[in-house]
Amino acid sequence: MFDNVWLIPILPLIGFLINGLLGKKIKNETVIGGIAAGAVLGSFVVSCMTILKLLSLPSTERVAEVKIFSWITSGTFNADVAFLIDPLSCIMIMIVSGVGFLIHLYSIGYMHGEEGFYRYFAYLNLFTFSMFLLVLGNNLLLMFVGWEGVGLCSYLLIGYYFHKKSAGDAGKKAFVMNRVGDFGFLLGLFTLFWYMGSTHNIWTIRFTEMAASSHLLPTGGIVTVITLCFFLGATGKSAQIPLYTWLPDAMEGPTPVSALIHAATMVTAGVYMIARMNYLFIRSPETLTVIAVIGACTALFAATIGTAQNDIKRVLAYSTVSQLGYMFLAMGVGAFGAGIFHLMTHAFFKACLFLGSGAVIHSMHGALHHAHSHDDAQDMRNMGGLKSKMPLTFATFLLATIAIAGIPGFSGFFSKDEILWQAFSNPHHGNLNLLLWGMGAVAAGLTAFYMFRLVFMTFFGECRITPKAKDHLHESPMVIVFPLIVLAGLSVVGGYIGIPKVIGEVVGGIPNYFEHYLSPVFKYSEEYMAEHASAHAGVHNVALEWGLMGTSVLIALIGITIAYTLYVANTGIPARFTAAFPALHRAVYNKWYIDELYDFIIVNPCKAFGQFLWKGFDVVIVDGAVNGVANTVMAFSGLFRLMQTGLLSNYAWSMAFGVVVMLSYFILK
Amino acid sequence: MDMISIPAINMTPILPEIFLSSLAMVLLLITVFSPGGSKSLLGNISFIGIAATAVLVGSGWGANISSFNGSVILDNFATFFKMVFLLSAGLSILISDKYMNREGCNHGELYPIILFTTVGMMLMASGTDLMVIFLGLEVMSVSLYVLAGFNRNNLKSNEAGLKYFLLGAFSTGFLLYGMALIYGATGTTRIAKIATIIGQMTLPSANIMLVAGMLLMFTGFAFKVAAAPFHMWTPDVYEGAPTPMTAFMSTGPKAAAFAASLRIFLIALPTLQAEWGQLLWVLAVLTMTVGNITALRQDNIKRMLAYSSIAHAGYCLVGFAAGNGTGTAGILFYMLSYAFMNIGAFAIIILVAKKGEPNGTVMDLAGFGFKHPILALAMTIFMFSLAGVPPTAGFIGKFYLFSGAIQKGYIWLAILGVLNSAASVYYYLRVIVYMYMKEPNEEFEWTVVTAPVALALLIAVAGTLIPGVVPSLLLELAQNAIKLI
Amino acid sequence: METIFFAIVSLVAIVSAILVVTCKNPINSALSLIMTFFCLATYYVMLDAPFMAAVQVMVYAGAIMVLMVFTIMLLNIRVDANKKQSHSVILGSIIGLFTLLNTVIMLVKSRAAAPTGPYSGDMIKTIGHTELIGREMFTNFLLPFEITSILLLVAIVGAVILAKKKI
Amino acid sequence: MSNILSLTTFLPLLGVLLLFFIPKENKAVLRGLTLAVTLVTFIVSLLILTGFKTNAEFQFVENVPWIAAGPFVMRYNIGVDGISLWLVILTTFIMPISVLSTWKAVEEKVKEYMICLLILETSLIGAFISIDMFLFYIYWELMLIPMYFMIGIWGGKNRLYATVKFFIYTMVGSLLMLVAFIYLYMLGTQAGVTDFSVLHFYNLKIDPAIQVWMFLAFALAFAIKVPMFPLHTWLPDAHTEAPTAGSVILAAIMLKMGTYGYVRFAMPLFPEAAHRFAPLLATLAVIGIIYAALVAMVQEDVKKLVAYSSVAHLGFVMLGLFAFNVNGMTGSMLQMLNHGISTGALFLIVGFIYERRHTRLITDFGGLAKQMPIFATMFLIVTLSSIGVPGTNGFAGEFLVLLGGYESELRWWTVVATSGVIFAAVYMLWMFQRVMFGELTNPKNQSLLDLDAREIAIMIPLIVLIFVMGVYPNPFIEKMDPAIKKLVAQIRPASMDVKKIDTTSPAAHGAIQSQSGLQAPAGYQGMSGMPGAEQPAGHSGTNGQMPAGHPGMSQDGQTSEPAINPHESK
Amino acid sequence: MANLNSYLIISAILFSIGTVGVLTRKNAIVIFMCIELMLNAVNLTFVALSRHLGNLDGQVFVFFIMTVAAAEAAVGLALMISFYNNKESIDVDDVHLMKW
Repeated sequence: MFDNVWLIPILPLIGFLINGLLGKKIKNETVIGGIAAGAVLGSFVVSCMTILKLLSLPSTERVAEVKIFSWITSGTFNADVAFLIDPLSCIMIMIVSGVGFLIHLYSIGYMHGEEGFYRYFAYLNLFTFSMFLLVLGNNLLLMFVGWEGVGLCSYLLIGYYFHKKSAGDAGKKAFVMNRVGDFGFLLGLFTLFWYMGSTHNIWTIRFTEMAASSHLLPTGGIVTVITLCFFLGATGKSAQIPLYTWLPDAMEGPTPVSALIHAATMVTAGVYMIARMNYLFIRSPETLTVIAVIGACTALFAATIGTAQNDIKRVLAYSTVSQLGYMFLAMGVGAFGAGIFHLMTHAFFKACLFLGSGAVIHSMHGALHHAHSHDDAQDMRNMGGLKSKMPLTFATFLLATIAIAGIPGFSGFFSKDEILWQAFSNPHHGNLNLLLWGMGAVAAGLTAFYMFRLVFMTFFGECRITPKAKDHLHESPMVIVFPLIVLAGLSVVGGYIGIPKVIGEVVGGIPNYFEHYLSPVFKYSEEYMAEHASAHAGVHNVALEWGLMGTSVLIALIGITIAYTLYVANTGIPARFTAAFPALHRAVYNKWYIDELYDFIIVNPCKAFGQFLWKGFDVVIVDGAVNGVANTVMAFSGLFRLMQTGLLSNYAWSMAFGVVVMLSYFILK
Repeated sequence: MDMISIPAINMTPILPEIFLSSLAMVLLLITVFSPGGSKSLLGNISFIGIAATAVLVGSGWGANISSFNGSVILDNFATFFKMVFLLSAGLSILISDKYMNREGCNHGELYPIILFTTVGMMLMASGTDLMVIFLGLEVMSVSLYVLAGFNRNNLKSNEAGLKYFLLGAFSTGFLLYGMALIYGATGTTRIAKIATIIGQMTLPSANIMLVAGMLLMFTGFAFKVAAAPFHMWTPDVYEGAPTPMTAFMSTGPKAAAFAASLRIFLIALPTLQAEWGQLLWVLAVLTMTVGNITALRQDNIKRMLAYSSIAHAGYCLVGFAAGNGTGTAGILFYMLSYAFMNIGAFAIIILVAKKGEPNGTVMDLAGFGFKHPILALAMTIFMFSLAGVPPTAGFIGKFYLFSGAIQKGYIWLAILGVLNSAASVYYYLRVIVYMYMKEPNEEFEWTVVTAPVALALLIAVAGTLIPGVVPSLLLELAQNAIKLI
Repeated sequence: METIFFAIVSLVAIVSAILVVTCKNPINSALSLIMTFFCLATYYVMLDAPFMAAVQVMVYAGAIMVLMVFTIMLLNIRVDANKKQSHSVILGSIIGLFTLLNTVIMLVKSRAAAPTGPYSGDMIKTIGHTELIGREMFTNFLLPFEITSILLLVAIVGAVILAKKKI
Repeated sequence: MSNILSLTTFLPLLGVLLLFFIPKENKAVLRGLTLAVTLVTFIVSLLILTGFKTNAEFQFVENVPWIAAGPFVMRYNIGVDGISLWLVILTTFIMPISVLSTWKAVEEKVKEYMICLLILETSLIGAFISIDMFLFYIYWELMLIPMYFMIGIWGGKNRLYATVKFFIYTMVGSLLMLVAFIYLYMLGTQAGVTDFSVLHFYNLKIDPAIQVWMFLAFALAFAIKVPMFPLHTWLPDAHTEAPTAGSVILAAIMLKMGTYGYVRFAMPLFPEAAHRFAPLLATLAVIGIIYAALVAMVQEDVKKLVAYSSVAHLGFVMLGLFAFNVNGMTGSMLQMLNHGISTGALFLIVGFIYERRHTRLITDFGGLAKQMPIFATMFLIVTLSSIGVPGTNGFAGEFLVLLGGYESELRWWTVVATSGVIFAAVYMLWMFQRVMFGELTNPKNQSLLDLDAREIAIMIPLIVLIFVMGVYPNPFIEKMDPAIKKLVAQIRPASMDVKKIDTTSPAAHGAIQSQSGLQAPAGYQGMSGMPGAEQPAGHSGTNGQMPAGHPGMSQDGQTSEPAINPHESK
Repeated sequence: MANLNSYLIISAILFSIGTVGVLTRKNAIVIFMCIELMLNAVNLTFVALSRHLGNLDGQVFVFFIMTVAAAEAAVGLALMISFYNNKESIDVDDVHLMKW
């Protein structure tokens, strides 16, 4: 049925191998880029065929596993290299291959002339491959392979400009933070495997088997432990509190990388993972609360930081963190479908935003380079008035911004609103719901604010770079612009496949296709909720839903208005504001000093402790003990040696002494 | 007054001794009548003589003949040890000529005296009467005093001789007093009879005279094997004595003392094993520890090997303390392999040294390894064997010694033994470190490896390596030898 | 009577033995030692071993001691250098005392084997000590006797090698 | 074909003989010959691999009399099973690489060097294939000698200290083990054991109180070799001073000797004691993982860092072993191979830059990636493999170890150990970053040449293996699986009925005869009573394979559940 | 007649005095004389025991001990002479070239 699904990951892998091994010899950028993009395009095509095939099946039968080979078999443990085809993985491969292809395409233009062009595409292909493994893997371990693989590629791509120390640092930070998450992931895996095995003799890490036997799991208790562990993994990968700090730093990588990895795909892996194992998470209300709270906090917290950043990519990075927070909020409130929906729309508009910013930076960089200026090409304070120079870029960027701001009619509106409504109405968190909704709504307002701040600072007003450089600003080539257009289009229309029920009913009975499509994946959760429905009654009030929707739109509009006021109409206010609250601004600008805090409480103590263990413990105590024994023996040697005086009387004395002692012992005993 | 009729005597057991003594006397005559004659010829003759004696001794394997009214016996035990003595003497003779020529004291009397020493040792091994053992010991000792002081123009040699003599005589006093007490307690000096009489005692360990006699007598042997605290003479004497004689002294006489004491303790005093086991336990630990620990800081190789020789006596005492088949067979095997490896090591020292041995320290070996790779390889093998690293004879020997102790239940003794063995690795390795891993201070003069020395080295290397890899034959011989006791 | 005689001899023996140890002049020590040897010879007579007494006088007092005195003369040794050696004397004496104590306790506590041999005092007197010793030596102890020949030979050769002016 | 194991073992020794006849000036011939010998050995060893049948038995068994004297019977008894098979292959595989690795670095005393290498190979292979414990001990000690020379002669500045420390440290442990060996044999003879073959001793039911002591002796010796915290300090010294090939062999193979010792001897011989000490050893292993990682993090010398990383990796191996279940053991065995390959490769990498720059201080480097892209790529792959990134070999082993650990009683230990995956990333990547990334500031580094053909040729097989074992570890697991299952079955039942019989210390001066705890196992007696079982065990390929029921044959006749069942938590 | 133990105790006393002499005196010849004293004490023990036991083995042994003493005297004095030739002393405290 899905026999050729293996092509999806394998094609990028082949691309990686060709470019990685022979790229240096090929040299021709078109060929290299073509191979890489072609590979992903191939995957996209196969993905399309796959999803079509899937859709052709009745919804209850939309699950299939394709085993490639047996991977690790040991004792009780078995993990195959096998792919799981179901609505969730299909939607993911569509996003990965589709957005991925566009970004590959974009990269050909963006990375033009870079040293190590082949390396870049090799990594990118490797990333795509890993991402496919992650979403297609039919068991936790294979997912983990992809999970680590994307982390690795992220590391490689962040550190692409390895001669910059900051790039290397950022890469390492990303990898290590991900590793902290992996620690949780592994523990979750172990605990789940061990618990299911030891209590029910079901030794499995296969998703389908786990799902089928999930009814054996208790509510809370061990499941909370398991899910919290997994959630720790997710926070690492998806840059949630407390492990989010790597993501802004990851902007050291080339911009398309940020678009692909740090916006559209990899960072959403945590969300995917939770959705994939929804039947576990639903069984632990505690975990859900934790997820929801952390998601909401992250959404809000990152949004605050986003308001004060001047680096165009950093704003987007914090925006990503914030949006990921939304997705986790969705997960936390049990709105798995909504979360995935937001994942998808976010992939569209955030990719578009990043690519658009990339186009801006690219253009700025070229201009500054021509003008021999050393100004930062990414600093928004150097930009301004670009809309005339780069109209297409501006247009697409604006569309995506509107989408992310949650203006009705655009994709972001549908997904975000669904999440907010669920946050308010879900049956899991009781009184917390209002708070969650409030935080989400405020974050939405902040999002609208900082996104429009970005747009205004970048595209509106006076151009703030040197006039000489200004002349060199120009619209990007088609290979760059084309993906922007496609993504902008998707940002606009992407939301219509998942129109919320209330709106759908009004508009004319349009069903929520997306929810319907995904429902088999969440079957077990729904069954569980159905069983426990009496205990947890959610809120169902159409009027309220409309009201909340209006509120959030209003908040977004307020945010936009403020942004307009501050950055277009009355540009002096921000400076005055900063002057009025310097501490607050400094704190926000410096990202609440979280990095420094981490350095202070974790990194530096670790290093100091390492130093102590080495110089203090290893050398002094352990080796000291070893050498101490040796030295003691040597000292005795010196002592014994001195007893050998060379004097005959002493020797005789020793003999006589020996005799006397021996005799005394045996005679007097 | 009737004539004393000398009883009919089976001379077979002492044929080798007679042969060797006769040879020694012939050699003496040769030296007396041709004082300027070739000394190496004498050496060669005595080596051949020793080889012939070895054949003679070897042909007696399996026999069990007692003679001279029970004062001497030919058994496998004696045969095995005699082989060790002959080996020790033979190898020492091979390496003597070069050394004695260099030191200018190549007197022809050397070889007869070595042969007489060997006769003394052989008598110790085969004697079954305290008197025979005592006289054998004295023949050996007196000869050794001479040998130690043989380089009479060298003050060190004089000192060595004098020290050895005075302390040796002192220990003889204890030995004799012990024998006297045993005689008093049992009424006889024949080992077999002593055994019988003690066997009839109800509680031999309560017989204080017997126990004291045993202790005092053991003191005498302990002195010869250089067991602590009777070991103090060893480093000085070994350092001062002419090197080939040190090689000889450290192997043959030590084995002889073990032979005699093994025979006495295992045949005559097995009922007192609780006592002497305890005693030897302590002495073994003391000896190993003192020997090894002191050796760690020795720069002079001869002195270092002297301390090492103390330590090896300690290892053998471990087997002795166990007193069972495995341990005692281990002693036999060990003494044999020790003769190979130790004399081999001394042979190398002789080759390295200059006249008067001004360069007798470990440091003087720096760079030796790559100047004379074959000699250094041989030295390396000896050192590893002394350290007890497989696959050398030294390892197998230690294995059996410690096995004996473990079999007996002396686990701690074995543990202390192996710890000592581990410590000893340091100073043996130090030799290797200097040979291979340090740059030479000065150019080596090319030492001429004379044919006898080469032969000695060849035998020593073979004797160290082959039993290390295929020890079965020798071990079986040792087992057989010990069975008859 | 015999006891008194024994006591006197013992006294002389011990005193002269102590003198051996304490005399500064080696010659005096040697002469004291000879005195002790004579006492021992007396004991041997008392113990019905006249042959041993004779040998004692001849070999020890006659041969060995003469050799020693010769050597002392030859090496022209007079008095022990007057070194402070009190500590070694004290230590030595302590060790000696302990040895004595141990031995005496041992001897007091232990009993020698019961007389087994055929040689009673009467028998020795009738047959003659020398003959009996001779018998023993040439029958039971022939081998040790022969070994002494080697021993003496070695001693001669060794002494020559070590001490002869020119070889 | 029947004595292919001996052939593999002694081919290198044959090479030594050949080398003796080649003048030492003829360096190229010396190197070429050595390489040829090691390659031939490798090829021959592949025959073992192809001929190996996937079952739990020892295969290619050769069993001929060797020493028989006194109470001891030692036989030249060798064979491979699934556990030793891969270690043998690993040895023969690493050897040609080591020879190549110091092709240029060792210019002096080439002949001696090559001789050392070849003797080392013989002793390593020999130790892995020995069934006879005495034979094993001989090889175990023998391997110290060439390594001692390699470090001492061709090593760095502080080589003497390092080599003597290495030698004596190891010696102390192994000598204590020797005592236990002998004691064990003495116990065995009481129960009718006829020779030193380790298989006989598996079936002894030894008094747990005595087991404790013997296990301690074995464990100490092996722990030193592994090395486990806190007995590890010889390792950084030895590694830093050793020449590249020495480090490679030391890390890749010799350290495995320690863990192999646990698998083959310490654990199955003394299962009750192993269980009793599992928490202690697991604690040490886990401390080792974290401790070594922290110490590695702050190292200034690349080689020392890699050395400490070895300590951490072997901590994982130890943890897996003491999980006492199939997953953990399999993981450990895989991890042993993986560590051999990745750490070996890391040392090679360090060797490459050391040959170029004669320094290993991290601060002397930086930005090398620009100058040496091939090197950078390979370094990165190896680094990732060392970190245990999925897709590389390091992952499967580590994962199974942790999984096994988690299934066992050592759950909390495993949780802590799992955090080691974070630290591994920290110190390895940090080092990698400081060496390879950043500005190429040091002028001395600006003229560095990238890897040459020889160096690439060395690395390629390793890198291929890194991926092959990472992507498709199953063939490796399959071969060892039956043996591991059998092993687990041997160890596990003991845990079910740990009895405290009496607590007399074996150190008491009582002779062995008086030890009461020893009972001839039912299985053993039953077998010798059977007419068909007259032949001394240890003669054929099926030797030592005690009646299948053995695992369950605890003294009260209770049968245990099938061996493959996971370790139940209690 | 004095009993066996008197002889034995006398000999023990003599033996101890000899030991003390060996331990305290520095002149090699005197030390050797003290050793001779010890040997003589042993001889006395042997003869007394021999008389007590009624067998002559002990006396034969004494005979051999005397021979040995003579042999030792010859060799020992020769050693002293050769030492004296080189060192002009027979004080054992001067025998200290080799130590430690």
